[in-house]
Amino acid sequence: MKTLSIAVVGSGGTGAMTTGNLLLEAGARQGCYGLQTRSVGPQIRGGEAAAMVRLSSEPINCASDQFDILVAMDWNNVDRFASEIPIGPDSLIICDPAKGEIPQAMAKSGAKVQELPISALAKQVKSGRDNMIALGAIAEIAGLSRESIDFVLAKQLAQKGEQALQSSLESVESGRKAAANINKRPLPVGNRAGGEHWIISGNRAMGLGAIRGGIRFVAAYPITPATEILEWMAPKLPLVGGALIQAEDELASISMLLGASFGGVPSMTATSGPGLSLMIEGLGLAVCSEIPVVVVDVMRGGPSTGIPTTSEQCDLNIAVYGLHGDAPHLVLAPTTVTDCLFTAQWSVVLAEALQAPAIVLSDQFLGQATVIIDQPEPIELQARRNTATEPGANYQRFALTESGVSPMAIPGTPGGQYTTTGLEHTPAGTPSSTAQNHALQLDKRARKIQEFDYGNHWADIEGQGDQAIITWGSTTGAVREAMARLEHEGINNIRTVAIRLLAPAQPEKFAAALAGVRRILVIEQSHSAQFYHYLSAHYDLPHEREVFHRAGPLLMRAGELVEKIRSWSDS
Amino acid sequence: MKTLSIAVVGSGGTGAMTTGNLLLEAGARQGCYGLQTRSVGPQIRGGEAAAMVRLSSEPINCASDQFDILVAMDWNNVDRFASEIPIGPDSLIICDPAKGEIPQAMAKSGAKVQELPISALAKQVKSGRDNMIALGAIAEIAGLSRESIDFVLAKQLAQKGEQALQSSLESVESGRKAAANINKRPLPVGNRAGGEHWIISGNRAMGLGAIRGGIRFVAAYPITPATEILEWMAPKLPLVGGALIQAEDELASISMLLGASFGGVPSMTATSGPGLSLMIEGLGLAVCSEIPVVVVDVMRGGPSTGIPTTSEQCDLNIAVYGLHGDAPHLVLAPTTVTDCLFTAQWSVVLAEALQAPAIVLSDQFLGQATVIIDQPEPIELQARRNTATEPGANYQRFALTESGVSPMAIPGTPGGQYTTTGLEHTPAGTPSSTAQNHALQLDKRARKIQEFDYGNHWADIEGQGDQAIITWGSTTGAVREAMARLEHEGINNIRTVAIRLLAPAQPEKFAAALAGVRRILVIEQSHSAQFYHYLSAHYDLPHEREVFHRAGPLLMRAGELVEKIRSWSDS
Amino acid sequence: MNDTAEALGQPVLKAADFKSKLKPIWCPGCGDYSVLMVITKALAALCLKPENVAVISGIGCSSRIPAYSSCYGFHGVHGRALSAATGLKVARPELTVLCTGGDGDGFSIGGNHFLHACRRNVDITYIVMDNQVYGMTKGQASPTTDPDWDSVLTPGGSGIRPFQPLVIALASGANFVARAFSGDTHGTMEMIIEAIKHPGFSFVQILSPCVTFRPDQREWRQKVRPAPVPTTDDPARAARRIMTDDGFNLGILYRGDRPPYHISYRDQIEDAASLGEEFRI
Amino acid sequence: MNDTAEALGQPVLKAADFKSKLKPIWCPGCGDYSVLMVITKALAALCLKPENVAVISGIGCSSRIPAYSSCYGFHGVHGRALSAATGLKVARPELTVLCTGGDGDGFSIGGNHFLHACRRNVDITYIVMDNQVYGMTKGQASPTTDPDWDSVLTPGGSGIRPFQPLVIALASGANFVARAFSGDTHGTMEMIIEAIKHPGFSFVQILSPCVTFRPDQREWRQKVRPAPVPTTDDPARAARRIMTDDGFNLGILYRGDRPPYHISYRDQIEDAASLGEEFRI
Ligand SMILES: Cc1ncc(C[n+]2csc(CCOP(=O)(O)OP(=O)(O)O)c2C)c(N)n1
Ligand SMILES: Cc1ncc(C[n+]2csc(CCOP(=O)(O)OP(=O)(O)O)c2C)c(N)n1
Ligand code: SF4
Ligand code: SF4
Ligand SMILES: [Mg+2]
Ligand SMILES: [Mg+2]
Repeated sequence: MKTLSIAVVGSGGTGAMTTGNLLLEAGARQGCYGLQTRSVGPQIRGGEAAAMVRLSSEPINCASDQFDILVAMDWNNVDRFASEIPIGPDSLIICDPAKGEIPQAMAKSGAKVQELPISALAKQVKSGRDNMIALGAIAEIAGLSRESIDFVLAKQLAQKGEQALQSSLESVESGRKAAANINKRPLPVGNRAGGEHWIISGNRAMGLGAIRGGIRFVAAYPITPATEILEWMAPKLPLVGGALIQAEDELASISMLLGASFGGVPSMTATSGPGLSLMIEGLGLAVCSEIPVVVVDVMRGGPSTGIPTTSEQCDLNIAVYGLHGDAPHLVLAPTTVTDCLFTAQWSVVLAEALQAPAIVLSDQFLGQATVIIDQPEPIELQARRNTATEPGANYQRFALTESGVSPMAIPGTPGGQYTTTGLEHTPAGTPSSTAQNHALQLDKRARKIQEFDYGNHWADIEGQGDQAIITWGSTTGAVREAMARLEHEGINNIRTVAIRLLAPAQPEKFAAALAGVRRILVIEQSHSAQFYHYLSAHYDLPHEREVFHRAGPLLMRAGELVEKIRSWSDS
Repeated sequence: MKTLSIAVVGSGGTGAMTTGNLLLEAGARQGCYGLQTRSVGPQIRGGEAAAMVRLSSEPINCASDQFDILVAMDWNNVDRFASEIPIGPDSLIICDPAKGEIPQAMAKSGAKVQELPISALAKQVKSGRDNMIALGAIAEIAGLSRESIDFVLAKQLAQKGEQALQSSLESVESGRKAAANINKRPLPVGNRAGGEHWIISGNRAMGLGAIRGGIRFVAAYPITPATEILEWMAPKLPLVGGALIQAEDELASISMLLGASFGGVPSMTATSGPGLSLMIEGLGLAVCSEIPVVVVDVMRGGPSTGIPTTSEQCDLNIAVYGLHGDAPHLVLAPTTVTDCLFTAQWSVVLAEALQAPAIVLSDQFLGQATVIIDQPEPIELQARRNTATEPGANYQRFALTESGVSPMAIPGTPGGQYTTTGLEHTPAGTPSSTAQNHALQLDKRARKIQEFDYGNHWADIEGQGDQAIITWGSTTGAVREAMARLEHEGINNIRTVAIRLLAPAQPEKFAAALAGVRRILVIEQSHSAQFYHYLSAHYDLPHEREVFHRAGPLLMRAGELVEKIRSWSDS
Repeated sequence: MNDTAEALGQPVLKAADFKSKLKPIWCPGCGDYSVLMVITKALAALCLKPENVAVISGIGCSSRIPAYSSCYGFHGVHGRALSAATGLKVARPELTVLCTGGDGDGFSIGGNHFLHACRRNVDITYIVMDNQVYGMTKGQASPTTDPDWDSVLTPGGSGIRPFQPLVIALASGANFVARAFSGDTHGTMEMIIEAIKHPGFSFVQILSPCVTFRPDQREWRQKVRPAPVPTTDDPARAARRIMTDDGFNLGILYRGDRPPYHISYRDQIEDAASLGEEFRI
Repeated sequence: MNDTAEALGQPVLKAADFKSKLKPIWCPGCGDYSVLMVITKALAALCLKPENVAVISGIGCSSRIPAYSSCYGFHGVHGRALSAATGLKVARPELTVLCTGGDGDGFSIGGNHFLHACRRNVDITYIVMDNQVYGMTKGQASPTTDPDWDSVLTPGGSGIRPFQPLVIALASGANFVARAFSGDTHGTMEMIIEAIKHPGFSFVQILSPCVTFRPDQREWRQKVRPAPVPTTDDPARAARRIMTDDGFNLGILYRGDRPPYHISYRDQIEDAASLGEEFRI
């Protein structure tokens, strides 16, 4: 796999993000796959910002170990990005000499430095902008064609009028010219097979998957980094006969979902850790009253308010164990940005089929990264709730069925009236405090979750060998890339298991997936190794086991995992 | 150990509870130890009620396997208590023939039945009451002296006037006379050594321990079965310079605690599962901002609203894992009613010492049972927070100390001003999103909890042998009684470990406690075996292990554990 | 509301048809018995069918009402009834949605949802059985309790000014505001009928005595009276009146005509699969 | 409040002494800069010492204020600032406790605590920077936003009647109610000084423009005016006035004299150890 990684930084609204977006789209037009992430300082607006674009010949799912090109329009507070934008002697720094010294954190990398009078050049163009000069320079160095840049600029500036487009095009040209003598760092030649391609963020993929799965009601309260899911869905839901309510808080949003889903309408919300904390009581009610709901948690650095704009796999505990009482439910996690689409859709289907809450653990990286991918195949999964369409005289809402799932009468259905409740109850739903009814209903609720056949989607299993890496969520991308590199090195006796269905545990399938495996390495991005402990509690792990874990906000990189796995593996 | 177990049942305000209270106190006067629990039907007032009193020659901590005497003033809905009041052929049922047939659930026990015209007798006494007739009959059969009954009645009816006392005494006499010919079931001879004795419930012991530990601020919202903790503390706190606020909800109560404790005042609340669910976000803030608070969760049947008036060990998961992000904190649990006093006091001390939230897991049984015990020794544990009394110019609230605990400046202290925050931060408390500060503060918060020396209180370890029972909380009482019986049978190769400090895990101490142990049996009252899974996640358990677990609301009984342990043990 | 039995020419149901077979757990003499009866009468009088009505509640003695009706019921967690009712009504606008509960459920833990339900004006009828106490948890002060009412948890009284539900409802934009007394069954029934018929959020406070923990409330029967002035549609005037009355004036005290929360369901529904088109490069 | 520097004869502090060294994260031109300045001026004018003042907030742009002051600060979670402030003030009555935040923090997620803080009347000063938007999360409608304000999350507007903070405060029993404009620094400072001095719960709504997500609010400067009538002590009159004004009358609009929340600390303090005596048989 060939890749080219470019970071564009600048402060005070210089438009680094725009440059990043345009680069990604232009790369896409030239047949590249790609991934873009962003990072910003604490200022609400106009602070330092970094757009990090990685273009590649094959689909990619993690950030690069090292950047090929770093373009700095200025250096204000840019040292804060030093750890997020690793550079080395092979890297190229392009910067404006008028903007001062290269910060020590960057300079010490030994990267080749190429000065470019970015803002002076911009001033020469009417309404010229630094970030367009930068775009031109990068286009020149990376070999992005005039055709693609023109196209993406025209699209981007469609609303802004001919004048804006003109000055951008001129700036780009000026940037190109200024960079003409810099050594080229050519774009990887895209391997994309024919067919259509998409450019999409994980948060949008999540919204799309949810609607495709059947979600027609959303109630939510804005929170970083989940808001884009909601903002994408808001105008879409009415188009498919659904609705979105902005609730007064998360206590209200989860309760609104319960009301709507009690009414038969598949319902969802999206939030992050602090919001999930406030939904815990409502989720317990969903378990007891067997009302399906989907809650997407786009994880960010924790605990508490934590680091809202960054990524961490730190809400596994609360998602799996956070409810009071014995409260079986579903927890799922997409493994890649693209997989947000599938996992969202599958989660809706499972929640509806099992009449239980499903928590979907995305994270800030998966949610806010934008990728170029092959257009996903349509997924044939549709929510189908077991409803009592003609409830008889002896209808019992919580009847003790073999599967544990009982037909649910939907308001409006004559003869199906019952009262749902968070109190323990008889099969008919009458509150009951006897040990017998408690045991029967606890058994039923556990049974339906535990004995359902989740098929092959519970995990993605790759490779062969008597050693295995176990991982989940956004770390999967880095693990996969590391494994590909190791295979290149000749290490090919390691399996990878990326678990998508976190709860309920699937001990039998896991045992089958690990048949013949002697030792495992668990990889996750959590300070206290939540995933490792969860696995230890619910799976029969080989005695020889190890965990490689650390906190966010730095993303897991394939490079660090290659090191780790190489030294761990005994091949 | 000799015991006598008596259940008194009746409906419509017949006063079964009063009879139970009086029996317990009268037994206490005659040198018995004892334990009383109660059970009620769903009616808010005037429904069926059962008082269950167990008197014994030695301290006891669990309900009896079988009742010796069941006195039924009537049989309305009393079958609901059948499983809570196990009786057998050796038991004696005393009932009023005017109140109809003995329900099948009771009759099939084969218990001896003795009819007594309870309400007819009561009518013969001016303002006579059924429950006093019942008291007299039981007193006669159990050999409770006139002196003790007179004493407890006089105390009980002090407010109600001479007339009420007179008619009660007459009723008791009439009950005695009517029961004169019934075979005696004598009171166990009390083994109480000299010294003072107490009669106390777990909820009150919890309140007392908390105040003794140093709590001076309480904010809370009423909830069954925790309210009595608060109701006991409300008038006491002002006496020691403290205050209690009834908050508008649990979100407010936890936040009020944080404010008060930020102000330097040790603070606590008490709640049950649903309330704890609502405190999760606040607890996360306590972790991140390092503000000590104590939250007592008196567990009840779950999930959701569940079965509010019953007991279950089902909130271990939420207590240990419920917070989002990596959020190290303390979780403790008293093992007996008496131990509520110690564990509350210790929890306050630990929370204050570690500047972290402590969740204390009591349950409905521990909280609402009333016991007769030896007067507890005063406990020499006082809250001592590490405060910055003379913060220098470079004062840093979250300084990276070796222990992980940093001196806390209390508002009012000149020069100590800082802003506490739920955002990740630098040692000074300035919000920071860097990986470095995040790692440093995560390490610090984990370190202070993990590396503190908790001494011997982390668990109660009893017995010898190469097998071990591991348990926690209210199940401990039944385990201990079962072990005592098994020892009597000659089984003496089993250790018991009752864990008081649930989080952080103490793997080294645990390993030492289990040195030489080949196999373990975990015992708990949870449908999904939460404790067993928690142990599996955080301890190195012997490969040969088993869990005996079931849901509430039926209390664990020594008898069922004797069976289980006998068959499990290979001695 | 249009799909009534009468409109469809079906046999009209009686109040008893709106009651379930469950025996209430309430204390003998509790005001909530009358409220239950009145609700069933109102539903019968409106010619509704139980399957088209949903009764949503939280936790408390009063919150037990749903299961005692023969309608669809939702007995949720403490304080969140209005949110669940909102979700249900927005998702299923053709249902008649009643929300019921107590003063603790609605104004203490649930206060925020009350504010926002009034503003949002979704077409729900909210019936609060106000007994100025937490009955279910055995007698603590609620937001509407007088400051000097002694309780075990707040010895000598809470010392806090009572919450004025009707004033808050008005200040938050409720569209229909009434005060009833559970002992006045006929008047209460009429108010509930009007409340259900009124578009948007309607709020009915029913003084409903707790005979067990507030035996003093037996006096309410003597204190209540019909409001001496007719219903107004001026919120400021209504607020002034309620802020200065003694809490015992019964009747519909305000009726406005703010349009209810708009739910924008498109008639032309797109194929969900096609929503992905925008991501194509 | 008695332990002021002046009373102790110590050098009086300047406004700048109440500012920390942190650079605010706010956008250039944000109204909150003025509010920060005004608060520091008010504290200096009151001759308070930073160590005796605590500033409590939740989450939002406006909620960042505590760390920009040199007082003790508490930057808690979203919506719970008033509860934390209540706990602190009741536990430590000798401190001066300010609570600061935004319209989302205070009236959306925090609405319930607002109601109950007004009722409870603990001696706190609550300052809300109302910009009718969620700034921190990049521009969603808040409770005070006009119903037709278009946003990405609520396309075409929320359609919901705005929350009227001052009316709700009055209806809930707030003791001191004022409206200020961040651009009017002198007037705002005087209101804050009065609010801090007033015993019990004082509420100051400051119209504080969000230049980034509500550029239209630059017009506020032209719209605001001093309230044409003097402060009243009649809550019903105040409510009527505020319910009918256009939201741009500035000033102390109500000042009552309800006694603040009583905190009963006994002077004679018992030995905690002796509390067990009652359990002796
Ligand atoms: C989260 C939570 N906190 C507390 C409780 C305990 N609780 C149950 S009902 C209730 C108050 C009920 O008062 P009200 O709503 O006035 O109803 P009433 O019983 O008086 O009719 C409380 C505090 C609970 N169930 N859930
Ligand atoms: C529980 C929770 N939900 C949501 C958020 C996200 N959030 C942060 S600030 C904010 C709104 C802030 O609006 P406002 O209080 O008006 O402050 P402003 O930024 O406008 O000053 C939201 C929704 C959060 N931090 N916590
Ligand atoms: S406690 Fe009060 S409110 Fe509850 S059922 Fe009894 S009388 Fe009614
Ligand atoms: S987003 Fe608005 S409120 Fe936030 S700092 Fe910028 S201008 Fe101020
Ligand atoms: Mg009530
Ligand atoms: Mg705002």
